Amino acid sequence: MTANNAVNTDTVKHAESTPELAQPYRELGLKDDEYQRIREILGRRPTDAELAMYSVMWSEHCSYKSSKVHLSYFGKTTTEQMRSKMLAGIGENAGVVDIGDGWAVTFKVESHNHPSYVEPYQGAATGVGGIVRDIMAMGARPLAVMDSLRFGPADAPDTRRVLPGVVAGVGGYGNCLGLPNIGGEVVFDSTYLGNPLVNALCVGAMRVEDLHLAHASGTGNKIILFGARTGLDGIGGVSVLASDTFSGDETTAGRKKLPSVQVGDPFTEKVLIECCLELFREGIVVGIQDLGGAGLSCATSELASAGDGGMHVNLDRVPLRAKGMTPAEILSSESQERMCAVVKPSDVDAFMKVCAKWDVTATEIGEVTDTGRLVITWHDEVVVDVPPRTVAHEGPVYNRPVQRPVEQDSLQQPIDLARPSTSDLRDLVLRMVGSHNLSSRNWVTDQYDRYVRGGTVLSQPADSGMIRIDEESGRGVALSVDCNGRYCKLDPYTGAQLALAEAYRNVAVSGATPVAVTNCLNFGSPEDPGVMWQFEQAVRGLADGCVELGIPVTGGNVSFYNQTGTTAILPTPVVGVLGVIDDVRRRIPTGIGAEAGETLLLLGN
Amino acid sequence: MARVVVDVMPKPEILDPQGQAVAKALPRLGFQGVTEVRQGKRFELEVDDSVDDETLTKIAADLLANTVIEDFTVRRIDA
Amino acid sequence: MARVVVDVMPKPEILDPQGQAVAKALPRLGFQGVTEVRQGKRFELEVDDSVDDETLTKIAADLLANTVIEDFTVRRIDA
Amino acid sequence: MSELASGSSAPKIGVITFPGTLDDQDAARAVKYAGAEAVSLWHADADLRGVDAVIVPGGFSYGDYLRCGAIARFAPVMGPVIEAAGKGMPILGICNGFQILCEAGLLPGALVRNHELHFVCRDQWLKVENTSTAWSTRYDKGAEILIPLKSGEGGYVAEPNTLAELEGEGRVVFRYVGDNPNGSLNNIAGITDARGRVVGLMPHPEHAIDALTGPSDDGLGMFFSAIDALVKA
Ligand SMILES: Nc1ncnc2c1ncn2[C@@H]1O[C@H](COP(=O)(O)OP(=O)(O)O)[C@@H](O)[C@H]1O
Repeated sequence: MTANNAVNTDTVKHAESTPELAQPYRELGLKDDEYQRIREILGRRPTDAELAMYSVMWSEHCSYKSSKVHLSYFGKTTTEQMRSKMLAGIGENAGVVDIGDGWAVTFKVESHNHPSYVEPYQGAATGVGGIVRDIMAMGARPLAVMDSLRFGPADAPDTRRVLPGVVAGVGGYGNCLGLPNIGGEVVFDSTYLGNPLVNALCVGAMRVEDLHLAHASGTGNKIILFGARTGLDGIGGVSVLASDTFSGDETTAGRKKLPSVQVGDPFTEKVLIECCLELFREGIVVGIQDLGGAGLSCATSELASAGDGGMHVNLDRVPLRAKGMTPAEILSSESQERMCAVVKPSDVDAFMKVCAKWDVTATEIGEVTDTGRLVITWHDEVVVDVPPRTVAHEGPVYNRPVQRPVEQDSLQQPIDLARPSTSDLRDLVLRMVGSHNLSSRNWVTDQYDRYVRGGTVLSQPADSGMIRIDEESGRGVALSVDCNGRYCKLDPYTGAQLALAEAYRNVAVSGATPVAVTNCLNFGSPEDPGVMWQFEQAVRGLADGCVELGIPVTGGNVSFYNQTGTTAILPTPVVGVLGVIDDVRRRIPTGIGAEAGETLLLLGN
Repeated sequence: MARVVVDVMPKPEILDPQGQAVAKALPRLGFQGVTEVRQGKRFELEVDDSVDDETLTKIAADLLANTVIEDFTVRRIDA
Repeated sequence: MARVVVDVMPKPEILDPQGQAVAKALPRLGFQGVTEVRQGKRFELEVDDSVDDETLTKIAADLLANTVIEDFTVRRIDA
Repeated sequence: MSELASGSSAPKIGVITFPGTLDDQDAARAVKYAGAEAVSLWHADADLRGVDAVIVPGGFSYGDYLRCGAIARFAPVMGPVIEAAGKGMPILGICNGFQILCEAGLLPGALVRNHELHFVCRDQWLKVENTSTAWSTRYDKGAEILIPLKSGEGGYVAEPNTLAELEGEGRVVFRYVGDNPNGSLNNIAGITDARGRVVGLMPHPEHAIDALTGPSDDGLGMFFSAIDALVKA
């Protein structure tokens, strides 16, 4: 078996000697010119493993190739003043802000929309798992989660499949990790019927001096992969490599039908959190990177790219869960609950000891080199030899056509709305009370543990979630996530600002001072100029709104291709605002009329 | 009346955290020699004779198993 | 190497909320004629030939089943 | 000064951490709020570190895979816990801890999946039925207390004989008031062993020690009760 694999493996040497070999790059989602660029970068055709790496890292999801030119507007509009409390911003695993008293807080929202449609429970669960690992990678202890959800009409049969699964998955994973769920949203609209949105937020905290940015520096430092074993999870696309290259080999060809469903294991992740925190506490890691969407491809190229040298990885060392995996498959596997660490040689023993204490599998898979190249070997043959920046940071960038949709004008047509009469009002109120979008969220929130960790001071039904960070002083943070997609459809610029304003208000009314913003921009296809217009408008609206309010966007996530056929979802830029409160005992709970004689004031006009 | 057993198991390539947890626990409890454990579900149904095999398969595929991640088998048992 | 199947079912007198939920859901989905459903667990083990039946029974009784509320059966399957 | 097994002035109450335990810090906080010293106990050490009482806290030990508590009950630390229970040491199992104590045979019966088949997190009223256990003397008989409940497998079941015995001997300590949240037989929320020293319950008293972070401070009574029992002993 092993020998067989070695013979079949597409090595760099083999690639050099077979320049004309046709490669299934289109099936992997690469365009002709993108493939040509890879050939230019390498000065030869890529190997299967390299092709797998580039294709996944240059995908929209990982490279932000359609959104980059627009997202840069956030950076351009963020002033020094706004930046003053920001310890890490866009580009890191998650944004970090200084909240005072030596505390740093990190938070981020991420989407897991498509997987949650395919397999609602596991899709939502692994969505929570992924965002929590992002927070861990910063050196922080994850403290709470939130979830912002969009479904089709509540009474549609497919919603009955998707919604219970998603809610059970968010709860199943978060509850088992021991992270209180402190808020979120549930919205129903027919545009989400074939494309629900599952956006998960995680917030964590650390001492300012414990902030860790992931990078592979220091020649000779070791690369250690730890956590779960690597299996055939989520690598549906890459299996075309196996079948095309080795047509006739039944075992590999059969993999084409693999479901790309990852199953989450929250227990392994919980243990991984405790293990990582102990590693950070002991000071025995240079940097840690989580393995997210693009698995080892992403972790190795990003670590190397952010470092100062190169990296050598021996793929044979990676602990596998499935038999006969190819290098391309190992590199692209999306198996969950894995992390990659850079460790000084003198700390490796101590590192392994901590992992053993927590019963976490840890394997040295490579080291930092001074070659400036990411070199990956398999059975002593080189299967990847690339400049890491070209994989991780220098992917294609598109200036997609942007065009205001013609129907936008008709959406804006003022319609003469008759003033409702008193009897109409009664009907209207009844209709509103009965609508799914305004109904109680208890069916959802009752499935989430809001008490664990003992630091939750506000959660449902409050306008924002609030947790205590410092038990001595009572210092804490408040968070709210909001978006109204219908407003954004009418006017994406103002709609994004309304989302920001709503989250800002929700945080402010709880008694906290808003300090930072994160976002998850859910849109249709970037290849549709109308969608790109919505996107551009929403980004500008959000950024300009942030300038107005004086708080920075510290990070976020873009999810494109949310559409059914050619119908895009409502533009849904979910905005999360983080606020700080000196003492959570001074929080302001939601609700009026707790005491007789209270005065009700309406602010604003 | 017939008794029907439906076995539902995680697909071979799909992660099975439960089975894995059991496999890891066994050596700690002093049981050696179990190299793999997979955990699934077993359903025992009592059905009228009017229910045909096709219906049983549909029940298993639609309700008892999640065919995205699980395989199932249906068999009738002599009562 | 042998393959062993351990079936674990809730004891007849013990409440089985999962089985009951399935039984209730079936008529709603248009499936008639299923009069009872019980849900249990199925374990598939790969064991070295050195592992004897007594050990297997102990594994089932001590770990895989909670004999306060569950019954189990152990059987070897030809590989 | 009282004679504590630990020999110290404030009672020492151990809190066990298994892989996957979640509410250990919260249980330790509650112990401190009540005025005792919290000592953390590690699952892999068969050592109770001289404590006077033990709390088996909530969470998802070993992911609750297989069955809740099924794997944890074999942990090395459980040996001395079972031994100490035999000698009358006060032991409290909360949620997953309750499940572990049942799996370990320190308490009868078992906990099964909630009747509605999903996790339930809510503020739950409980009626205190037995005020003579090591963990409930601070309550008035019949008092109603508000404690968070958060579990997916909280339905208490036992064979009819066991159930009759529990009821006959007054060993149901807490009962759910109002809607039964999980299908528990006889609305049972918590029970005790024959000597009234080992108590297990599904709701979380450690999340009800302060109106800032919980629905009430009704849970503190359990920790005060244990301290009373230890100081009197
Ligand atoms: N998916 C969810 N996850 C967690 N909490 C949620 C979710 N959806 C709603 N909530 C919480 O339930 C409460 C009520 O939600 P909602 O009806 O949307 O409130 P509002 O209309 O005031 O924004 C809020 O505290 C909110 O944070």
